[in-house]
Amino acid sequence: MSEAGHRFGGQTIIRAIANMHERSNGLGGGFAAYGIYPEHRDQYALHVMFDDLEAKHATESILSAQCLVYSDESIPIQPLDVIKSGPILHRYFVDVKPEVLKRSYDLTEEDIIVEVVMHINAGIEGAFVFSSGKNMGVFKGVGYPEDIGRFYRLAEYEAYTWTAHGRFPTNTTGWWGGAHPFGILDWSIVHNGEISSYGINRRYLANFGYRCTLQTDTEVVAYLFDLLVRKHKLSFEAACTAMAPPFWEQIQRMSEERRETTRAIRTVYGGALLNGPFSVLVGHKGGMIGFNDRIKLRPMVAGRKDDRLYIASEEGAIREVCPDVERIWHAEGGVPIVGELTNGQAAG
Amino acid sequence: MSKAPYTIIGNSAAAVGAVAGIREVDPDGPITLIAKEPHHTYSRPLISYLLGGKVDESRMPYRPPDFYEKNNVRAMLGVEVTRIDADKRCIETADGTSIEYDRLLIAVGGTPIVPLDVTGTDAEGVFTFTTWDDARHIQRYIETHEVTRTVVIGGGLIGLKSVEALVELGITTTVVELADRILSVTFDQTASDLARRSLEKAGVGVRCGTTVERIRQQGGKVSGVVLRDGTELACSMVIFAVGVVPNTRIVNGEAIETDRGILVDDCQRTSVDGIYAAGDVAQAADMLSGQKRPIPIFPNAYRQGLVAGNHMAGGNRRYEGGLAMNAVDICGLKTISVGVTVADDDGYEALTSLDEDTAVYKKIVLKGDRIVGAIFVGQIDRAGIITGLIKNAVSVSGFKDLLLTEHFGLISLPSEYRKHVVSGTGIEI
Amino acid sequence: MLKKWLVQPDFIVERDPEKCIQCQVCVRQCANDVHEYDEDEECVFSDGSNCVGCHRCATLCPTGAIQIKNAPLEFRANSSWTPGLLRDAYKQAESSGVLLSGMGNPQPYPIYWDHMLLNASQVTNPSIDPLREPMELLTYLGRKPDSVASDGASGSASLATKIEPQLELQIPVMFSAMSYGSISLHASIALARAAKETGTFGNTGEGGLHKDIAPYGGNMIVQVASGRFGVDVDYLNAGAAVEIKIGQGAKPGIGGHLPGEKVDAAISATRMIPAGTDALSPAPHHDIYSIEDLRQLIYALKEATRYAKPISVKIAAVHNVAAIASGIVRAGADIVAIDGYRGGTGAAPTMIRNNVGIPIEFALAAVDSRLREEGIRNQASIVVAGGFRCSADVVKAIALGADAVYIGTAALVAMGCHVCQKCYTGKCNWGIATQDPYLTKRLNPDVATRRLVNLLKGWAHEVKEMMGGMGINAVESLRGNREHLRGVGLTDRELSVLDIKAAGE
Amino acid sequence: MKRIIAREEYCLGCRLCEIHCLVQHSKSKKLIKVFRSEERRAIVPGVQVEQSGQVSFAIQCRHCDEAPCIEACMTGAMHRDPDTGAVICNQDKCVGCWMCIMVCPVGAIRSGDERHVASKCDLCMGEEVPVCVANCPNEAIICEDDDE
Repeated sequence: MSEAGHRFGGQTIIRAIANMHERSNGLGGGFAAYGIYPEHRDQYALHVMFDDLEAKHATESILSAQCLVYSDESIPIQPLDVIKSGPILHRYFVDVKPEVLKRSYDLTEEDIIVEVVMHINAGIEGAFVFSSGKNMGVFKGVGYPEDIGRFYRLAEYEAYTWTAHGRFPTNTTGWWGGAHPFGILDWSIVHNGEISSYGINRRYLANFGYRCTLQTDTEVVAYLFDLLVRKHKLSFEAACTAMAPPFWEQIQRMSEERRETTRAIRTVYGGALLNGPFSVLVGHKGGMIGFNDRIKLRPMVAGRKDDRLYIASEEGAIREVCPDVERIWHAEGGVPIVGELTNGQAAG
Repeated sequence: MSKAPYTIIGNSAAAVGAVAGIREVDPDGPITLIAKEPHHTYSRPLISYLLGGKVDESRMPYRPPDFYEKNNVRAMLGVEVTRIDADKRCIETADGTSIEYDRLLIAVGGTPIVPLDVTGTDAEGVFTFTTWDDARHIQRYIETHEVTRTVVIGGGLIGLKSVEALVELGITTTVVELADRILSVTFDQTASDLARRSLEKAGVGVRCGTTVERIRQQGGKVSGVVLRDGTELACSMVIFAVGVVPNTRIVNGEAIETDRGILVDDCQRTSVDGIYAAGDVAQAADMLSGQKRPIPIFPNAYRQGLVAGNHMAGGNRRYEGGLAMNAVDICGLKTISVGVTVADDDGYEALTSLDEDTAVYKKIVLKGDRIVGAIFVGQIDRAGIITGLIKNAVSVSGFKDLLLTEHFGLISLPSEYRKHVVSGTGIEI
Repeated sequence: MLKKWLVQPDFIVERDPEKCIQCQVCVRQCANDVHEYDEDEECVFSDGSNCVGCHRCATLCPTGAIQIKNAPLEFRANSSWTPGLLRDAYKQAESSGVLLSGMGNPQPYPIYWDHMLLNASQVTNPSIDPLREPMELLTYLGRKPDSVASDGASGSASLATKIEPQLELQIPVMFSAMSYGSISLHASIALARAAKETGTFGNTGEGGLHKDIAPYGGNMIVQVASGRFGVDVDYLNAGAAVEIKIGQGAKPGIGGHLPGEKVDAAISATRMIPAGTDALSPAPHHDIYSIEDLRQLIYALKEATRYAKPISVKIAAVHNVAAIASGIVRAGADIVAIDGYRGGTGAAPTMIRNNVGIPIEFALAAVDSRLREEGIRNQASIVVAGGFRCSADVVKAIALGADAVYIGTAALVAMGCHVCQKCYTGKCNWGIATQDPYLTKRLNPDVATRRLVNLLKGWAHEVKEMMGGMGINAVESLRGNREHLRGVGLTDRELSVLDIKAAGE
Repeated sequence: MKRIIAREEYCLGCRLCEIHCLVQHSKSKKLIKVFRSEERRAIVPGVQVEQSGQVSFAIQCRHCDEAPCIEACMTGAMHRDPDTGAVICNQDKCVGCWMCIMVCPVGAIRSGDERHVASKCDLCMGEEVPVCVANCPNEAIICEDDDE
């Protein structure tokens, strides 16, 4: 990403992810891009995949009930023979109807969007909202990521943050919706590894009304970020502490104030602890965060040059697109690498 | 002319105790030990077992062969001390040498009594029985003269142990006791009857209430004895075992105070500075009565020696007083007697239990709520618990009626005393 | 009418003459006079009719000469009139009394722990070796807020959010309530000491806090039951937490009864009742006739302890347990303890013990799910009791949703109990469930403590191994993680109540 | 030196200590064999359990620092082992005069019926811990080493 907020084309990230071709098996690839819809920056861009028109109609009736749909179009693609026939891909730029907002007392606009997304994904057979943030978009499908990138013609988009992922599915079979990134509102999650605490994380989220429909760890991570940061207002660091806390004996050795707060977070958010090996790249409108499981069972490398922050599984991917990178370092277990827009928004 | 800080005359229990006592305080100050007998320190009570053939000479030593050198003791054995010069602080030996001392212990024991009113004691075959040499002489005499009958004069401890030895050798023996019963000093009537029965079962003749008037001789050798009542007993050997008296001869004419023995205080000090006495020669306090009287028994001798030696070297042990007690096995009959065994005056109370058939007899003598004496015949295990109660003057009011029961033990005692013992701290004796 | 006692012995005692050395150790150890030494014959004889099968004699016999066997005398086969039922009927025909038993429900109801299997990692995520990597069992019991307020800036949560008092457990296993009185003082002391040594908690039951156990108060949960025995403000503050006992798995709906002969000076002092009087705990708390009364008691206790100690409420697992538990949490309890129908007791009416209550597995699954549905799972910890036999049971319970488990019988067994079920006779040959000084001294607290500590340490190791196998290194990731459980031999209904998948799914 | 401490509050009165002591001091050291053989009568256990009502404890030689039995022994059979400090009776030297029994305040020395010698606890020389301690099922007999 460019912390200065300079937008740049998708070619770079496609080259970087292509470099790690061997890490995926062609059953899923995807991208998230921030700052790509400046002309719609105040509307929620819903990227939806349909199995058939019936699902499309059902979805649109729900949308029109809850939202003002400013515009919609099918997502532009470049057919490739390596990409087998996929779902109908459509995008809507929407906003919550004021009366709906009024009707539902304590809920915020975002809560309602989440509800709508949950409703469609859980309720409508053959419809799946895979991107729902403002001025950002998730593009994914079944195939190798570099092919998916060309398929969605990402070279034509400009974003200040790009994330990408090549999948090697283990939990669920490869299908379009299952590819990463997983998106909810402006959160996009790219994740490697397998979370052995999935069962409790899912049930924990259920306490707060999140229904995990995908059986994927990625979905869980996305909702946890939404819960901890958006709803509970935790800082990214605190959220990461909750998800990948230090060991009790480390906590014991901390200064009293830190010890108490860390103990509090760990005690309260036990259900949010992500156990097992993972590396996660979280994109959001303000930047991106990369972090590892607390005992660092998965690789994660970061690099910086000028205003650019790179985070990848392999150093090679970074050098591919930034041969003269200034600083390269490995993420510590459980310690987030945070990239933030210096002035909070995209430049220009 | 040599000089030793510590000089000991004698070589038995008291002397060995003294060496131990000195070494408690002074690890290496040279000790000179002078003894009339030529032997390495040996156990006098063992002579009856030696005579009876139960032990051989190799088992006589009371301490290992390296005892003297290990303790840095210069042992002058077979040397008789003739005189003590308290003013010069030196002693003279028979061969005229004189040895200076700094601290002197007299532990020369006792001498056997041979009654003067008995005629014919000069005959060959008349013996006393207190030393290794006595045992050897008797042995030799028995071998050379094919002795088949003997008379032992004195039914006390030494007497009966010699009788036992003679019985072992298959010699017909009669014991003659002046008192109305054997072991009259330590036993009551019942106990000594049981002892008598045991002797008689072993074929020993027992004559009480009488004594030998005359020893008959043939060719200068013993041929029999004539008792006071006129009876004649044929025998070819006579052993006098009527007891020992403290061997005070060595201090005769010296300033050292004597009564029946050499008088000592609770540090075993005599009346003369630097001179101590211990063992059968000494006359120390009796634990029960507080009176000073000789109690010529082995444990007291060792204890007195220990105290004396310790004090000679600057230690501060005290002699808590002697307690008359004896353990003797009479032809297989185990017996133990402690302290006052006959409740003669009414200040005392006696608890007894007797089983004629098994020859088991127990007696506890009480004064007030304290035990002052006991007799055990036949069953002696755990008798020491009673001894402990006597020594520690423990009130038995709480468990008096348990004293004679079969399962009497520490468990019958007051828990604090018991805990004291059981908890492993040991108890002061 | 036949006068003879119709009940035939349960056991026969076989003595191997080749091995018996007539040492009479057995004679000295049996409080039921099964063994007797005959002076004339110079031989030990045994009469099995009094034998309770506690194995004390067989265990101490230096030559292993003694075997205790089920009496081979068989009734004509009858699936309806089983030998047990016949014996009970004979007994009752003799005595006209209520049949009593000790320990937990022995009936052959299914044990669902044995129908659940655990997961392990292969390839896609690595298992963790607890001997090389940290493996965390530390557990906090008590009410927790839903979120912690963050000051954002420093990235650390500010403590605007006050976390309520918690119990800190080094291992998520505690000793369940066993009162001094139902068990001996030595046994009580051993439990308290072991709790302290292993960083967990014991529970006074309704026995009060004996002065010798007070020093371990920091590791004791003090119980307030319907009899209120031994309860005063010092007692409440002497413990680390207070537990209101509503019910007990072995005898739901039934009170307690410690016979007067067991109420000696020490017990009377500890329970604050006159010596020699029966200690009767009423079936209900007579100040709790509904949930709002419970709330009052909870807050009364919180007031009495200055809000410094978590309050637990213990109930028996009964049909409507989920709703009841939810009510208890909303009434302010910080911990809900649920005791399944296999939970033990010193004495219970046999019919109650064998026929009332529900399995803890279902109760736990239902309560955990219910609290989550209501979004109040954070507000209280769940402690489950009743028939936990091994570390695998513990792991399964935690995966099903428990924060910690209580063990009672397992602890007694560690101290030597042979589950002969005769606790109510007061003649426990192992010196556990008795007040007879001749028997109580058989349990040396030093030995018993060591054995308890060993058991807990052993279980802790095994729990860590199992967690490591699942690729989990903190117990909070196991807690409620039903993904790691699979059912075998269960009906769809049972699976759905337990909310676990079937093996292979 | 080693000291054996009895804790009467935990003694079961099972007397296993006596049994194992006896076996330990037998030739074969085989429990059943010993109890079947005549040898049994010849051995006097160095530990004995005292019991009265509900109180019981095992007691054996205290190995007193100031051992009256050693002072009273006329043969030197009763001696202190220079290495261990234990009070040991050399039964080859003992002639059975019973002086030691007479003075032992604990009653820990006993006279054998078969062999005419004094018997007492020898702290099971050579064993890690005395067998009475090792075999007490309730740790009512414990062994403390008091050399600091």
